[in-house]
Amino acid sequence: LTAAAVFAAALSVAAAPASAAEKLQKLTLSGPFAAVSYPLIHIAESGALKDVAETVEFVPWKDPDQLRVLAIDGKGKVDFIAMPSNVAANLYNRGVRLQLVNISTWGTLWLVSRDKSLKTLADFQGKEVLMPFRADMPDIVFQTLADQAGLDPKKNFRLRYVGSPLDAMQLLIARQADHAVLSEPAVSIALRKTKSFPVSVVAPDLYRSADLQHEWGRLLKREARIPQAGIAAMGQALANPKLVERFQQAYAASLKWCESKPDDCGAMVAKRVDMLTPEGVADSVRADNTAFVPAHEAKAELEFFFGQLHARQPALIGGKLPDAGFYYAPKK
Amino acid sequence: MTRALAIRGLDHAYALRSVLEGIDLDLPAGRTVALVGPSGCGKTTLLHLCAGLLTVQNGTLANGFLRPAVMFQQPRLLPWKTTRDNIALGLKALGVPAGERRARAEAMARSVGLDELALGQFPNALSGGMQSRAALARALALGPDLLLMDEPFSALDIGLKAQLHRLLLDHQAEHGLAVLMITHDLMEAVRLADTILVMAADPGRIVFRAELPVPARRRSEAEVYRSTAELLRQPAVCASFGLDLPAEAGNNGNGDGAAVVPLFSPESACAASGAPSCVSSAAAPSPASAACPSGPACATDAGKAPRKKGFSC
Amino acid sequence: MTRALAIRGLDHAYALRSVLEGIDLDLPAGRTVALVGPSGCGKTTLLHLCAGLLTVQNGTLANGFLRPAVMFQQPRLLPWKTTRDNIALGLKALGVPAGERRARAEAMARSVGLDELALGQFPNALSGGMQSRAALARALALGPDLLLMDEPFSALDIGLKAQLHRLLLDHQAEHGLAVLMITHDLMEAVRLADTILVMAADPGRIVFRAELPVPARRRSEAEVYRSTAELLRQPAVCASFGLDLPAEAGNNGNGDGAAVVPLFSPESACAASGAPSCVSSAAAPSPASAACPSGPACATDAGKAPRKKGFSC
Amino acid sequence: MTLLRAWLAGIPAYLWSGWGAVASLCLLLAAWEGASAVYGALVLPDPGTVFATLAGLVDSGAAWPELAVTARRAATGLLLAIAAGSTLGMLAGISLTASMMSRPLVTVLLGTPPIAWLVLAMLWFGASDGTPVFTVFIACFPVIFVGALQGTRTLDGQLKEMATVFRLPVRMKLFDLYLPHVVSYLFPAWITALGTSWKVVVMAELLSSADGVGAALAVSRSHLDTAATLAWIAAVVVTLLAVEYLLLEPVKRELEGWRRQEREGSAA
Amino acid sequence: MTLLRAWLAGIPAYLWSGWGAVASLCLLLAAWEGASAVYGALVLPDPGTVFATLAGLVDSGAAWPELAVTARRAATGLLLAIAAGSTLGMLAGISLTASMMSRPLVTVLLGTPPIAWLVLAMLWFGASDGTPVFTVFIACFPVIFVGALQGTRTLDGQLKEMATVFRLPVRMKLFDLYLPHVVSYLFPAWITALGTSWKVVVMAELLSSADGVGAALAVSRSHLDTAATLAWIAAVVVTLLAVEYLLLEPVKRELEGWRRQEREGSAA
Ligand SMILES: Nc1ncnc2c1ncn2[C@@H]1O[C@H](COP(=O)(O)OP(=O)(O)OP(=O)(O)O)[C@@H](O)[C@H]1O
Ligand SMILES: Nc1ncnc2c1ncn2[C@@H]1O[C@H](COP(=O)(O)OP(=O)(O)OP(=O)(O)O)[C@@H](O)[C@H]1O
Ligand SMILES: [Mg+2]
Ligand SMILES: [Mg+2]
Repeated sequence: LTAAAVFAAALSVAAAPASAAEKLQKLTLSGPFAAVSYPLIHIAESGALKDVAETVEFVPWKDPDQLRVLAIDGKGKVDFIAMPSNVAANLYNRGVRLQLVNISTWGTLWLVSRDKSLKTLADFQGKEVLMPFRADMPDIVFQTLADQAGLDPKKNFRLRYVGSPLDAMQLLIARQADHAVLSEPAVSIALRKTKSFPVSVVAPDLYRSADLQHEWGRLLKREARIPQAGIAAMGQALANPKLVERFQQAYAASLKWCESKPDDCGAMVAKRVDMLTPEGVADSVRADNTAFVPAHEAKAELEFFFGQLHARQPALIGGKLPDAGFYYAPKK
Repeated sequence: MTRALAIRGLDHAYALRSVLEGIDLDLPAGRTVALVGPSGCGKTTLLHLCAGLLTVQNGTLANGFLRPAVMFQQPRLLPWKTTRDNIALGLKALGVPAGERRARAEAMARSVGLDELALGQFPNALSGGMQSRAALARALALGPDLLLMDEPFSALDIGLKAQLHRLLLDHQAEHGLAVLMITHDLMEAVRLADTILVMAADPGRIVFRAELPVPARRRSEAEVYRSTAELLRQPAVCASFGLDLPAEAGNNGNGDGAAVVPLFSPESACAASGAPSCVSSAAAPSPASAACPSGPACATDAGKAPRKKGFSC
Repeated sequence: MTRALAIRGLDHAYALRSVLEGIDLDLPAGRTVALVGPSGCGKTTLLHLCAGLLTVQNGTLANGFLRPAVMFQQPRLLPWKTTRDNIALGLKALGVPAGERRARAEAMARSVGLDELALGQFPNALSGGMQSRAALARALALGPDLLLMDEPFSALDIGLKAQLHRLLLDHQAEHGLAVLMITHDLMEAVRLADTILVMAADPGRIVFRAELPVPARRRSEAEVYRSTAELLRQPAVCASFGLDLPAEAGNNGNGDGAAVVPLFSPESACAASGAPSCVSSAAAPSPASAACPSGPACATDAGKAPRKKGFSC
Repeated sequence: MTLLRAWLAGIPAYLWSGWGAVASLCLLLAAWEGASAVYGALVLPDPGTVFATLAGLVDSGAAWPELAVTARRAATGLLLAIAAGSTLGMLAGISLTASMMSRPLVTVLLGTPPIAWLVLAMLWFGASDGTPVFTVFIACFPVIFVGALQGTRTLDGQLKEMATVFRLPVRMKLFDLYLPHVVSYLFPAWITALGTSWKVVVMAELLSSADGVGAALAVSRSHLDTAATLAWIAAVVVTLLAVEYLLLEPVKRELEGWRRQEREGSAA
Repeated sequence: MTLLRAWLAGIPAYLWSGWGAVASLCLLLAAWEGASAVYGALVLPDPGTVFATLAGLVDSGAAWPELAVTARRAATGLLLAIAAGSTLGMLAGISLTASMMSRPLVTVLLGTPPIAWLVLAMLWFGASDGTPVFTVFIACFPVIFVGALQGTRTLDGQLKEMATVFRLPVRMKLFDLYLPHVVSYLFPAWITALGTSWKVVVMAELLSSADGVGAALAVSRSHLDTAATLAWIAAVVVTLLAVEYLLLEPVKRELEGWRRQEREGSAA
């Protein structure tokens, strides 16, 4: 971990002058256990924002209920919160004061299968596919893509909804199902698990069959990426452009660090989050599709994405496309 | 309010069915009233009204006693308490400290013939008579000024009955308590009560009222038998119990459902005793003797003249 | 197996406490045995042993009857069934069809004096005596060949008692059923039983056995009184009930806890009747009369000679 | 027939006595309204909005199929649990050995978190109704079993003796002797189980099903649509109240009628 | 003191009677072993592996702190529910109006899926113990309330009259009259609530806590480590069995002692 420590030290030294003005008591970051949160964890662990706040804390959220509690107006509990982009739009449309500052995860959806030969969405015709969460974003993306490929999602596939990615993984491993739509890091953990002893004796290997990002690009004829998740600013961060800028820098740096050192990143995350394994995280970092893009630059892609979601399930984004106030734009 | 129980024109109905009608009753301190009557005529209902367990629907009931105690027809012991604790229950409710209440409960238990072993048992391990004695002890332990008892001695053998009669009379002499008791044993009523009220059924009403002027402790056995016999010769009484009227008493008239007849006043008692019924019944069982099975009524010594001792006639 | 109940050397203990010791009892078909004894001496325990409710610990109990019925000391009616259904319970258990069982239950209810209204009520709306009559009706409705009854008539008034005595005797004459009954009323025992067993307590044992040779239906009232009086003059009996022994009978000897004394054989009955106890007691209450409160013992007509009718002495 | 007639005759008094229940539900709504004013619509929408949403769901026809599916599952699981729990519990209550043997198993059933069963259930029943039904059964069975066991154990020994003496056959012992007594223990167990069954079936659907109220709830929850979430929950609770007050309570009144007479007799 | 002495004196007979329980638990283990042989270790590891894993957790010291945290939460919630449920239930049983008013609220509590409360609980109690404790309370309270209510309602009217006549003060009415009777209704409710409390606290921790058995369970589940998952569940169940047989059952024997004598008296 020496590399990480040195890097962190360098970062904090470089940023020192900016903090001289006003230093916050506490900065709270929050996110789900997914790739978007790794940089947040790194920021908290490495002290990358020590210059702007006395303490920097990472608080995970696990389900929509916790997210709702964190997002309550006026409480000012969190400053930066990682979430799927559609959830951010949803909260914004429901009157929560927040702004999307960046998109960092550009798609982590995979069709995982027991059958190596399946490569595209169309190959899964007539097969039973596990889908965690009905009517959630992966489901809608899947349906959109299927439609685009000229297939009826209800007729041409046998979609079996389960309660969580965990259940899907469990069913895959127990050979009760052969195909599932999974997201990182669940995909990596499931693959790891099936390759490792003793599990592989029982279950044959699983494969990353279809990359839904790729299908998105292919079928919708655009770049092969989905603006899936990013960071929203809330509470005290909203009125503090300097803080946001400083955060953007730190986040970009941490994201880069994670991409360049998947194993260190995995170790760090697994240390904070018991539920994830170092190898799983490292694998997912290697596999995922990250790029730091500030929100205003991703606006077009986001609006297209939201438009697709809205067409099928308006409730996913709170009933309408978010207005321009949703996208944070640095004041020049 | 004076220490007395006064009931005037009391009615009671369960749902639409009238069970008691026009009951008048007076029970001053220190006196005993015995209530006899056929099964189901409303005796227990009347007792529960006196105990305040039923709300008065019609008529007045004034109870001036301060510490009433009730012995129910069923023992009603708490099954989860030992006999000792059951007897001490009322004392505990009065706030008597544990040691004293224990001592008083045990003394009272001994006087009704319950031993140490029985005191430690739960009620379901007691015999029927032991349970009713425990219930009696529970009521007496309170040191009540009014004692309402529903067939208190019916589950007891003759020896215990005699012993508890003495106990009750002693208690009464000592504390001057008023007693309202229900019994099916006419002789017991005659032995213990100052006033006997005979009820008839459908609806429950008082059809006969007998006063016994001699104090209970001074009544001789012979007088008890004679008075019982006399009581059983009253047409109203025989009618109430569904007994055939003794042949020679039939002319006393006013059938059943009759108004209250004052009796056992010196004159009427003497008048009644002038009609001997026993010789005939002994010689060849008459309907009367067959119908008066608790019998001493017919067994009074016909040859003897009423004596001036005990009964004042 | 013959239709009889035979008990030899029966003991019973609850936990470590011996309640019955060396009980011998024979009850052939068509006969009546009455069990009397002080409260808590083990009568109910013996009855429950006969009913097969307690396991025999020691001694033998052979019950050759096919259809026993029991009337318990407490009514033990099912609170969630109407009186009608409670009475019909045993019939239902026998598989009697609903209509017939209803008719038989109602007939039996009428003969114990329960009306249509009572039949439709739940037991907790019945008076104490009505409950015990319902329990009696439930037992009789079965048409049993052995009837075990624990103080069946103690909650009833004299009129009903007489009526039910007749009912029982009629039933017995008609169906020849054997009866084992517990009672506290000695006169009732003398009136109904062919054999009277007197028990004493601690431990429960039979201390006196009296045979009544005259059939119950032919006993006259006078004989009943006289026999009762005689019974009460037995030292073993008086000792068992804790009564003072009548003065003039004291010389009969062999105190309490004595071995079984055969009595009411013609000779002993005659011998006993030679000692008049009543005149003295009537003149000035003797200890004996005070101690024998259910009294007819002392009230037998001393002047009359034993007649040959009814009792065979 | 008599049962039905008695039931109909009892309705007016029953409805009248229902005002107390209605009053307390109104109090609950008021409390909800207050809390929603404090916390805001995202956390707790006010009852008006929620019931309007519910009305919308009903009008659009979206509510009935889901409610029907959920009700079917809850009812199946509950009925199975009632049948098995009441019977086995009573048997265990009669035999001391059976009671000793079964008690720890019941504790295991009671205390095992549902996720332990979920895997097995999914293996056995796949995506069919089986999984939620099984989950409901597992959750309700021990509740009813324990009630039946305790009820059987507490039957008055005197009545048992009476039944022995009158040679009641097993069927009569069960229906005429034990059941009327045990029912008073079964009722709280049934009420608990009824509530539990709805709650559990919704949770099971939330975790594992594509349809039913639970699944609808999961969707509205992931859409952060609090009003719809609460509307579904309100639908469940209202159905539950209806089942309890229109079905269970009258049955209870009928079966415990003999107690009422006792009550009326004593004014204490 | 006497209670303690009686308790100690009862132990040998109690342990002896425990063999039946042990036997049936062994049967359960055998069934588990069989199922695991059928489905394979990945779906259902065999008991040997699971208990070895549990032993490992205990040896490493990982188990105790988590169990302690969970036990504290379950016990707090349960005790609160027992106290409130028993008291309010008995009060509602005494007063008809209170019973009419409270019943629908209890139904609402019983039938509302926990997710409806979770947000409120998290708002009120944050990440503290409060959330799981509150969840346990909400789950257990109605169970106990309904039991206490029914127990109070079924007290023999004759005994109530007796208490009125002997003028028992409220305190005595509660402790000498009602409680000993109600206890026989409360016991099944307490047993149910005890099991429920453990189950619910684990589920609540699984969703919302950073520590406790539930959190550990969430971790081992997300690692797809079925053996560890089952080891944690086994730990919960074993603790529950211990609490029930070492604490609740002896208390029950003591409080229902008077029934035993009844039993022994009649050999029917
Ligand atoms: N279940 C029991 N457990 C322990 N002791 C008992 C039990 N039942 C009865 N006893 C004891 O056995 C003795 C005899 O009881 P039993 O009921 O047979 O008396 P009994 O002769 O019927 O009296 P009574 O005339 O009062 O009904 C009593 O001392 C009683 O305490
Ligand atoms: N709770 C009740 N509900 C309805 N009717 C009742 C109730 N209690 C008693 N009764 C009826 O009232 C009448 C009188 O009952 P009560 O108990 O007063 O009689 P009783 O004179 O005490 O008779 P017994 O000598 O048999 O005890 C009976 O006909 C009975 O059926
Ligand atoms: Mg009465
Ligand atoms: Mg007895």
